[in-house]
Amino acid sequence: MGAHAAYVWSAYAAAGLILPVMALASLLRLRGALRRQAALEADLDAMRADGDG
Amino acid sequence: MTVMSGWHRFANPTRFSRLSARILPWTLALTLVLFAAGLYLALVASPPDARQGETVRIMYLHVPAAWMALFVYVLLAVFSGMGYIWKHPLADIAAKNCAPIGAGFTLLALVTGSLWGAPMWGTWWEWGDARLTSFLILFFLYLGYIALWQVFEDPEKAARAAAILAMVGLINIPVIHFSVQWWHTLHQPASVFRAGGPTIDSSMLWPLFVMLGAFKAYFVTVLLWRIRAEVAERRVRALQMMQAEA
Amino acid sequence: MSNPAPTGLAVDDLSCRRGDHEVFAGLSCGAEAGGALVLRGPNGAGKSSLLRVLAGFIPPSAGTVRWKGEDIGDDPGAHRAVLHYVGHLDPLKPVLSAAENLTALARLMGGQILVVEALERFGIAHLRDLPVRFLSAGQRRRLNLARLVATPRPLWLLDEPTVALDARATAELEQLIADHRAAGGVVVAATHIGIEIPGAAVVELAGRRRRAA
Amino acid sequence: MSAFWGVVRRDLLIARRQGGSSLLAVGFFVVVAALFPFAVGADPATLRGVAPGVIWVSALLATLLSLDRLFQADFEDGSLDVLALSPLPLFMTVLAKVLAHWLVVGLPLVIAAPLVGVLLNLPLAAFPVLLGAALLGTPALSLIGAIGAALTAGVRRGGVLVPLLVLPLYIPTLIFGVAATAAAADGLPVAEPLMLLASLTLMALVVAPVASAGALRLALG
Repeated sequence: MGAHAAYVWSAYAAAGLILPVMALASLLRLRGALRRQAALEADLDAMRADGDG
Repeated sequence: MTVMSGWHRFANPTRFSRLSARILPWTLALTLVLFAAGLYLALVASPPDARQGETVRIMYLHVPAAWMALFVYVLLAVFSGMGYIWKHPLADIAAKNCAPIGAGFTLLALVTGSLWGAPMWGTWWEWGDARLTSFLILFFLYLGYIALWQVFEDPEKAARAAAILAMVGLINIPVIHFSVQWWHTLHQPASVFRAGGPTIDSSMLWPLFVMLGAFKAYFVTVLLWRIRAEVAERRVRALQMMQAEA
Repeated sequence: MSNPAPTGLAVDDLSCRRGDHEVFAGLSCGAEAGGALVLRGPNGAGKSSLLRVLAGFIPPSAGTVRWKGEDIGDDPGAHRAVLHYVGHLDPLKPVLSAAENLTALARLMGGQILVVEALERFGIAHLRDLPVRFLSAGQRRRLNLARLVATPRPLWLLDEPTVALDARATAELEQLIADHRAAGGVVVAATHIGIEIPGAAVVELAGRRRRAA
Repeated sequence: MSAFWGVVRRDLLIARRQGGSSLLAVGFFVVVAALFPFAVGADPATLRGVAPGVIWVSALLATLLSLDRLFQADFEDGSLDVLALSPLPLFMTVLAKVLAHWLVVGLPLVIAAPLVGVLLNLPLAAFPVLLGAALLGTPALSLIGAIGAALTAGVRRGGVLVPLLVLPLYIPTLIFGVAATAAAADGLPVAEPLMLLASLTLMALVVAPVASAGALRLALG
């Protein structure tokens, strides 16, 4: 029985690796994009504020 | 078509962002709850299989992953079709961002599939298993789809090219599965590892359904994150262009 | 602006997007049978894009293009058959002779094939059996333009037709355009170098200043 | 229909004048097949066993190699615009170009297949079925390949992507082509794999021109 347990644990380890990494990658991508967007919106507003608009 | 007009209401990105922001916490919570329950049921609260012993627990991962791998490809082909026919930008973005998640599920299905079969086959990769081989080919279809998006600069053209590939791929999935199945029976007429796996008795159904629910909730959550990221990235590109103009 | 003429080309509030930026917007112009349009504007202003929209290669993002009153999007098959599109590139195969290239191009377009007349009209009849790789840029350009004569079609869309042409060839082209218009054809040409198309309506395309809506 | 044969004749004339495209495909086909004895050993029994598979994989790779000439050349010199203005619907033009491609690449591969069969010690009994299966299967390779070539026609360095897009779709044709050839080598019935191979080609005949025409419109736009 013990040998089989190794297979089970490695399967769950694989799931424990693939799924969270994919979720984390997507989350980081989202955070980065939102931050870049906010920065650019700020720049443009600033430019509009002092420029003739 | 009510579905279509309903869908159009989410058409413009800002309404989508507001809506997705509202439902995301719920889907995230649902994902965590379902995975917790699923793992408990799969690893603790369900009996080992009479014949296979503990390795049957891998089924609670393999079957949902395999199901989602196929489901996501069909979904991305449907989104692609909607984008291609009704020129719907959000559908294209959804299709594009389904693919990496689907590829992830396929990879997980391949890994868990070989781990599940290994004790019986004595090898890590048993070509004879028709289902596993079909999922390897499905993985290639995902890679092709993702790669095609990268080679186009113009997002609209990329969307239409990827849509054509997705639809051709969708037509070919049953053909590939049938051919591999036919090829498999050619080499190994009597296969102990039937496609559906051993008959599943009721005590095993619960962990399976809960895990499938967890995978679905996970998929919706991650897809919404990725779509929101893509919408923001396109906004960034538009702003950069404006900056270049101003 | 000339009102949309049922006998020729009518462009109504046309706009075109390439990728995520807008090339031009709200463009309206037209030319009756026998008329002509000359497209002016800096590079990247969308002259070529406009010609490709008129040819039906690029679907307009807004507005309509009508030929003889019919929207060209309604029956792309029919629209394909009424026009010649001569772009920057010369679609000629170096390994084929001038006559073979012209015959192949004419056969692709279907209908009447007047290869000999076309070669003579452009003064390159003596090159008929010479593989195109030996021809000069000007000769290739004239061979490319010869297909306008080889398979007669009413609507001509010409993108920088005078590039690589010498003065004499340019004059021949001007005469060809005049004859075509006299026979009731319509010509739309994007040009830089001075080519005389008398009485042509000029369409000024602004640069990239226009922003996506 | 004259426009259809016009396209076929044009492409054949260009291929003949440029020369070499058939020779290149057959040469590549024979070279790849000839590699295998060095890889799996020259023992006649082993060669006999792998022969059907090696012949088909080599033919498939030879077709793959020739695909980028299918639309790329016409895209680069502006001929695609002329093709799109022909009265022939675009999917028929694609069909005509695929037919020309098959005559220049596919057919020579079929003719050269027995030669490679001899190289790999394929039993003589299998030769007729090898020819039949190759005649049925190589059109599918050209048709499915056309989709990959059309999708990447307007794209810089797009040709690199064609193998990844097309090879997964080649697998059914490969399976039934090899099965028919191997069955003939072992004296087993060949009707079923040949019929399935033919049905694949018919399916490709319907799907590929339409998909490729849709993809070419992107290169035009």
